[in-house]
Amino acid sequence: MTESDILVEVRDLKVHFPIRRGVIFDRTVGHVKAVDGVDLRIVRGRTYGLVGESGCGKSTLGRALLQLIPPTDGEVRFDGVELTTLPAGRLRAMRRRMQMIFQDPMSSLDPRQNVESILTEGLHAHGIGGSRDERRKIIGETLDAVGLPQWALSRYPHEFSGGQRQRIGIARALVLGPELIVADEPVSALDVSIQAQVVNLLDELQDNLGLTYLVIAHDLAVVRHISDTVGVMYLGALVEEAPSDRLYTEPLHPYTRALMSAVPVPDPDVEDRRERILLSGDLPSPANPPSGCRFHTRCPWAQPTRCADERPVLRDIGGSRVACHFAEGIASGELRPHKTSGQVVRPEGEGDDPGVVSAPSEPGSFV
Amino acid sequence: GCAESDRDDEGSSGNKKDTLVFGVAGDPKVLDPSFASDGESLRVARQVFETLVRPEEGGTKVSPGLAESWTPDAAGTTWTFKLRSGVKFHDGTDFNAEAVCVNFNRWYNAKGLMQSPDVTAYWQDVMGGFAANEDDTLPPSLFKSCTAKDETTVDLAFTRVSSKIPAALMLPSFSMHSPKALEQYDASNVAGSADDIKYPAYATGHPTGTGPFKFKAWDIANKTLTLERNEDYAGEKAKLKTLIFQTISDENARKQALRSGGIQGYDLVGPADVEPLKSEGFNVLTRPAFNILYLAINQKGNPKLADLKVRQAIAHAINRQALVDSKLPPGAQVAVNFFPETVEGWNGDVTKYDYNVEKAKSLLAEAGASNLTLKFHYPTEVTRPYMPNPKDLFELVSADLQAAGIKVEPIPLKWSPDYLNATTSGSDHDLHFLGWTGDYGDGYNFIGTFFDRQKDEWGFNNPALFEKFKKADTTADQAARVALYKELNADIMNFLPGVPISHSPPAIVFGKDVTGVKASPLTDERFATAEFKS
Amino acid sequence: MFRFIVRRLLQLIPTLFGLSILLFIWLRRLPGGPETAILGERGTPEMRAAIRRNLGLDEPILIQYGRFVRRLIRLDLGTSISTKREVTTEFLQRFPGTVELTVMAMVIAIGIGIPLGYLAARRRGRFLDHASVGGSLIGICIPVFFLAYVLKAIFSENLNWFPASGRQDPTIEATRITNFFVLDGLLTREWDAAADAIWHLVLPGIALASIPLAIIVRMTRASVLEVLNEDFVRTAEAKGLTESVVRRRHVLRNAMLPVATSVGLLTGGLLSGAVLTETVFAFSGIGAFLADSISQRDYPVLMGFIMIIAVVYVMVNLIVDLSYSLIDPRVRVR
Amino acid sequence: MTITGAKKKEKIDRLAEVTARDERGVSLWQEAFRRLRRNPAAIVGAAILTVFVLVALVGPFLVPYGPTDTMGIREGVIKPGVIPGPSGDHWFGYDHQGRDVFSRMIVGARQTLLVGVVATLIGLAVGALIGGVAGAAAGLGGRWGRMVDTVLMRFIDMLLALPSLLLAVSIAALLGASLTTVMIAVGMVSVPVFARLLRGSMISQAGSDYVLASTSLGVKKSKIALTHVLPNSLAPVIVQATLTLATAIIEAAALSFLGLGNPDSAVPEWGVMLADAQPYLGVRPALAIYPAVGIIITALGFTLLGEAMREALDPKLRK
Amino acid sequence: MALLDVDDLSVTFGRRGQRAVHAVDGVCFSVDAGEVVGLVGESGCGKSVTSLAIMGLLPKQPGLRIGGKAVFDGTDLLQLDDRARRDVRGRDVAMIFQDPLSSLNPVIPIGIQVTEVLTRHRGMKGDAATKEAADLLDRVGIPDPRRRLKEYPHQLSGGMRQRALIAMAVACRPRLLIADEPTTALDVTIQAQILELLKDLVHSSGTALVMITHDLGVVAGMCDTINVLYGGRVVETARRRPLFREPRHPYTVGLLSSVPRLDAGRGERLNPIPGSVRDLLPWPEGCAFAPRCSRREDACVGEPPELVLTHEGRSYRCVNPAPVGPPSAAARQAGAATGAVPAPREEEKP
Ligand SMILES: Nc1ncnc2c1ncn2[C@@H]1O[C@H](COP(=O)(O)OP(=O)(O)OP(=O)(O)O)[C@@H](O)[C@H]1O
Ligand SMILES: Nc1ncnc2c1ncn2[C@@H]1O[C@H](COP(=O)(O)OP(=O)(O)OP(=O)(O)O)[C@@H](O)[C@H]1O
Ligand SMILES: [Mg+2]
Ligand SMILES: [Mg+2]
Ligand code: NI
Repeated sequence: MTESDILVEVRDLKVHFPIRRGVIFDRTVGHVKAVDGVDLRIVRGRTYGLVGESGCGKSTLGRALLQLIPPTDGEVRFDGVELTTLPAGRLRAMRRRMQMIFQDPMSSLDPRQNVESILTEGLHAHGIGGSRDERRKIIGETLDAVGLPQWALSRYPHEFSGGQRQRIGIARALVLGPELIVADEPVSALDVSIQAQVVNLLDELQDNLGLTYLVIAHDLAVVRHISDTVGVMYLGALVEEAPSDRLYTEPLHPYTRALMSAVPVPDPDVEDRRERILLSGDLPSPANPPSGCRFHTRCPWAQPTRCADERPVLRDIGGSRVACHFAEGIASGELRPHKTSGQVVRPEGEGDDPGVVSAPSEPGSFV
Repeated sequence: GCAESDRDDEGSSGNKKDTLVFGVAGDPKVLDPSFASDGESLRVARQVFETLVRPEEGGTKVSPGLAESWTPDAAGTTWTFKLRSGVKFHDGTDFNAEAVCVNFNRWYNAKGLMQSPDVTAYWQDVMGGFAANEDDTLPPSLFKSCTAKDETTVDLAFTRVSSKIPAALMLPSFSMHSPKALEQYDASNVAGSADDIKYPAYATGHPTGTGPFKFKAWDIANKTLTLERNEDYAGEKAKLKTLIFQTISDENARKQALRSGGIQGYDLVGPADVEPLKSEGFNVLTRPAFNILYLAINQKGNPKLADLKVRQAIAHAINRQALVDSKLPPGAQVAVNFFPETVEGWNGDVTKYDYNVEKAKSLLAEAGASNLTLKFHYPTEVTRPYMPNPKDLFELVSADLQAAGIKVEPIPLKWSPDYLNATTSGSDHDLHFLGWTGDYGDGYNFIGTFFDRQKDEWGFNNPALFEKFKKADTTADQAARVALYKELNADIMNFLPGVPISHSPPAIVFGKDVTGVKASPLTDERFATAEFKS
Repeated sequence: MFRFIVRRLLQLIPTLFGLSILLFIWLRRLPGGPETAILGERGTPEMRAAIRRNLGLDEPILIQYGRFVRRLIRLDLGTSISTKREVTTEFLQRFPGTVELTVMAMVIAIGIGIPLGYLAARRRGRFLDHASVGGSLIGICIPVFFLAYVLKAIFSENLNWFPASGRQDPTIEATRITNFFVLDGLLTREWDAAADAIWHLVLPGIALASIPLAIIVRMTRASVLEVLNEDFVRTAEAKGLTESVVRRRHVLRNAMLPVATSVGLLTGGLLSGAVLTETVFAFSGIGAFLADSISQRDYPVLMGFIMIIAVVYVMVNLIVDLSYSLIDPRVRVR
Repeated sequence: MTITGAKKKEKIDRLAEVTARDERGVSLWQEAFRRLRRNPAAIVGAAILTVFVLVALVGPFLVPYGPTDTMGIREGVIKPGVIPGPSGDHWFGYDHQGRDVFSRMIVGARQTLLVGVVATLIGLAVGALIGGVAGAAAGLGGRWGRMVDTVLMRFIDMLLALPSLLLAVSIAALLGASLTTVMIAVGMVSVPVFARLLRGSMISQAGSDYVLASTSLGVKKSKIALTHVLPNSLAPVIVQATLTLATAIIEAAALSFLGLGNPDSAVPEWGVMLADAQPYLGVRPALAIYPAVGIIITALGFTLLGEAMREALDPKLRK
Repeated sequence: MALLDVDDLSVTFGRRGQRAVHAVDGVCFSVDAGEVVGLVGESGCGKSVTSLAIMGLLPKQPGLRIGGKAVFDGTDLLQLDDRARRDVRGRDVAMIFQDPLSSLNPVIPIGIQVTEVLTRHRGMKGDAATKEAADLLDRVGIPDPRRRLKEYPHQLSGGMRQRALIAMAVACRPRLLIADEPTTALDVTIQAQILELLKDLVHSSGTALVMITHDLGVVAGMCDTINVLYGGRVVETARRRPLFREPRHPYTVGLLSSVPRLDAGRGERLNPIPGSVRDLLPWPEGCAFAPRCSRREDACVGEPPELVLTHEGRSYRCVNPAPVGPPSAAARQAGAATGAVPAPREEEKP
């Protein structure tokens, strides 16, 4: 694997959302550490899968990678170009090479735009396709590629089924001929049968066009199915990164193990045989993450030493990268899990909107 | 059960008999009439205070008030007043010559903010300035001194002869106050700064006069002012025990209040309501018309208007009779002079301008003004005694003018202050309505006010006319003065600075069972004589 | 919570400051001035000039504004040009009337609007629904002053049930403490005075309530319909709760959230003076007085009243926000 | 029920391509319009307004008498306290100036419509401009954007804190009473409503995924604001505009009541007619009732249509 | 006699001017005491409507028609009047919903929401009710229940909210619990907790559970009998193992082969069902699944296929069912061969 094979390199990426409050002027009183020091590399033409619980920072990472959210700290290199310091104009030009697919196919399509204008918008922005015919041709090819009929062009998003909408979203990303596609939960809003269609489509496109994917999902099975490398995130940081098959056969991090054991498999035999590692409690608040190993509050293998005060770094263990002080011990069965009593956390972000109320929609009156 | 109707049912036979609630259009501004210029303050003052001379009941002639008689000296500058004896102020102080001088000296010696024109408007209007004018623009005072010769004889000396004396002394602003109360409530201490004037306690809550009613309470929050009978009144005591003025600014609201029994009378009755109210059995009193509505023509506005022919054309174009018949209350008259017939000096033998469209057209053609467009100002949101519904009048006059080929650009403005401001200053106005209700029965109060000098309202300069006015004003002999007024009226109607339109008798209405009030052309209705008939 | 209040009050300062500058310039740009209004048709140019000079209106506007601000800092709003009473006094005399009227109108609007809106939602598509929605539409479409005349013609002139104007029968000798007539009547135990004051509030209250009532009916209806479709109502039903518990505890309480907001804002709006209603009913409140003050060009009153109204408006909004956080625990104010 | 094999196949094929008709797509606006057409309230509202607009357009050419013809005065039938009622020649009778009320009502429809529409347009234009700029700035603009937004919104707050009548009256004082003044005054009163509505709507739209999607395509922010955020935020504004048409007509009447209405009697407006009738309520209440009923019915038409549009455009009901 | 017998249940939403929607169309299934029955199917197949119809919770809108029977313990729930139904709901039959946040009243503390069931059906009041509520919360695994009672839904995490909902549902020890996608909104780790909790509750109290889900994995681990729904009808019913081992209906086969599996390798293509759920053939005109079916025959169209009953209570509604034999045996074998059920087995016993 030479340097040129690496399309994306992320180093120590941090995205902290300030929590502002104050009497007159807002002061920053803390940060939601949505992404807190992530290193990863995505190999050209391969798929990197990212899993983790809701709120662990997957989407934020994906968006920060595309510079849709300005990162607080760290580097993002795309094909050798440092994106974080790129001026706005050049960044916009760069966007042609990296695209995004969204989770909710409805809300990510402008309901008042027909498919044609959804697809041409990007072309216009980058000046691709001089004439209308040329653009039509590009769009037509893209529609074919995602398996949508030509008559779709004049139609509006709400006239399509969920699967078709997601195809439109994919087509929108594809028309620009990108090299990297960040897919944020591309299938989680879809029905099982449709989900498979879209997964296959992504696979096919990669084969045909040599795309590089960063696929974000919370469904481990999906991620494992389409990824070459899988990264497991917990509370803003990677806890484990391994080739897809290896992650399944030899999960090293306790969190990965728990995750694996929790995914239901549509096979009664497997289901009956397996033992679940039940984690107690929920994800702690990213505004106030636990000290040391972020997972130690819920970890069945947490040890009295190190775990609570020393933050483990990702380290190589036989082809995987794991952020656990005791990964070897756990793998060999030396250490045994114990029942944890997790603290219960309040969900952050709920009920945070200050009491802003809107005016009634009646104009003033000279009563 | 409801409180209101309960009281109505039983109250009509009991205590309500001697309590009259009278609806007025605005809040009084101040209780000391020395500082008042608004009609509502003066209406209150007329019940609480008395003046040396007063208008005859139901008329405008100067008749005895606190003074039984008055005589000028030979030069006509010093007037001797013989006072009534045995009169007491509400606080028990005696009324005498000394008290008269205290009052006049208080006004004359006004200092500081009391010299502000919005504080002592009527004094300045009548007397000009003060003992020591603090503002250079103030004219010298007409009043010179007051001498108490004995208990009941007082001499008022003036610096020159004036048409205003003694008629102007009927104005409520020259009411007699109790010297003790003036002292006690710091009546002359108009405090604060020029842009932040504060009235003294006397003016806001302790008016003390000799009138048939005593001040009782002023409830700003309820917009009511309550007077009660002065049991020690020197003359015939008031029949009502309590008199309440309640402010109801909306005309319809006043009518509805009267009909529902909430009030037992109100002023400023719409002309359209006179007949209906009468037929419902209410006592509608019509005041003798003591006013004038005119159409002013500003000669500085449109150069064509400086041409007499054009002005004559305008006068001929307007069907004043139709206007009076259809829009003004019964008893209204078309005006021939700029002052009502009841004022001495009225002249029936002046140039008259009958309604004649053809003549108007030909006059315009002669003047080369066939294609005239005139800015016509009229006020909105106001009813004046001489002008009950300006918009309606405007529409009719404007239609008449158009019929004669004069185009009209309507400019409606809010009466206060936009309209007054626009029509009485500057020159950007061609035609407008305005009028006047007389303060007292002297002709100068009408035509003198309008034409005795160059004014922005009219935009003409006629030195001969102005000279004649000066002469009239300073003529001490009543008969000679009246003769001059007659001449002036004829001159004015020849010169035709504007078109006198009408004199309309304002109406005042009382409940079906209220009697005893006589309508006054000067709105000097005396509630002391009002009573409920049983 | 405390911080939130302080913050909102501090935010008020720049708003008020901006408002005062805006107003000051705006008002002085209006043609005509208080002198014309004071003197009426009797004023001579000299008298007018003298008044302008006395009032300092001939000075540069910045100096005038500076004087205003200096006074304001001492919490002195000056005196009215036309009545020569202190602006604060005027306000204290007239605002209570507006408040009473507003309260009456809102009591009527809420008392009828919420039950009616609720019933309309429950009987969606049936007669009551159509009737109340239709009625509320008409309520919005009737010019208030016309409604006021009609009400008075029927209920005062013909039936003589209610007084036609004023805040209290002037023949009643009532003691004034706060100028809230109803409250004063209760405080001084002058029951008939209090009753009479309430009686005087009925017709203007109804006239003024017509628009808020219509808005509340429709909002309640829409809100209840929305809540009826919420999952938690289904949960409550699934628990087998009785209809009345479901209705009170689950439906109405949640449906009231948006209604409460608009009630607050409507109240805030009414508090700035119901000019037409006050005029037509000869009701002493700030609305009609403000309108008068415009035609009098009574600058101190205008400036003072509007600044106070702005503060009141912001306070009402603040209270709405705070109460919102009380009924809805999800909203945290800070 | 048996179907032959070929037919069956055809049927299934058709189903496989259920939506494959060679038709243009139906945009959300068209969808909303379809829903609107099915709503009886909308139909009633539209019917009222159609009649109203027709009368406004052609009525003035058909009226029996001129609206300013004071024939009653000429004929001498108008006296203080006497205004003749309906007759064969004058269906609605004379007014206080001896004019034909029926003709004035018809001609007045046009003015009333004009006042409502122009006032609303003024409010909409100014409000939408302020709200649009603030919304775009707040939603997409970063720190500077927030500042712009704050300034604009403070300004709107100030407008809101001003009693609306004072605003209108002072505008009238500044400009003098005229038709334009009424339009501007009534329009200005609705500015804060439009501004806040559009701003709120734009801010919420600016946070949606499709904006992010366009950003990731490399589209400029200004273009996103204009082509995505704005069109998607318009629905509530359009609904509000329809409802404001109703209130504008009523408020114009209120202004007339205060003597600030259009002074030109050649172009009667219902609000002015209603206000002018006040002194004659005691003589002939019908003079007030005709224009009042006209105003109520027209306002009702706009309100019905507006409410129906609110339902039709409601994203929650979109299916 | 089963605890609940749903017989020919059909629900139609009629709308003015539009074609009626047959959301549920002759659904039959039964539930025995202590049994876990699954209803599986994709979005819009009528799972929720079925459960709501049984509970009598469908919104009362004009044009709604409910047919068939739902006999619970001898009484037809569909025939009960409102009063009687309210008595049954929450006491004998309880239900939990998909979205735990929106299913809880946001402005009322959890405690009140739990105790109101106790008050309604068990007549408990005051301290007794509070205590019982705290016990309930404790039972569903909410730590520090006393304090939680005073908190509002938004102060709890998603898992805790769902536990609270479950606590309310089981407050009266219902004999039948219907869970409509109880874990769809939750993360896998939390889902595992909740499923475990439900299993425990069913086992310990003998409550029958109707488990509604679209996740085949969930039913695989929980249910005794599984009904697969498509287009408002049950297309296949089977006990758990037979269903997964030998799915007969092409739809079931398609579903199983569409699901990416944790134990399948990278790069294996999935076998999706073509088309989308919207491409329905109305049942009266044939098999609704026909337009998407790979085993379609001419016989599939024209008349709706009958439910075919085979041994062990199995049935399917297909004229050309898949042959007996697992759909992707290779994949599963691969998974089984690696033995990769990653959890260490002996150590943990909750
Ligand atoms: N704009 C923002 N401002 C403040 N906090 C944010 C913002 N966006 C995200 N967060 C917070 O950052 C954390 C990570 O969010 P993110 O959306 O990246 O999670 P996720 O892993 O994608 O979750 P999900 O699976 O639910 O999509 C969350 O706690 C979230 O509340
Ligand atoms: N109130 C209603 N009015 C009209 N149609 C309805 C109504 N409720 C549900 N439907 C329709 O009934 C069908 C079945 O809906 P249901 O909610 O039972 O699906 P589901 O299987 O629960 O799907 P999901 O997995 O999305 O929850 C759908 O086509 C839906 O559109
Ligand atoms: Mg996400
Ligand atoms: Mg469902
Ligand atoms: Ni694959």
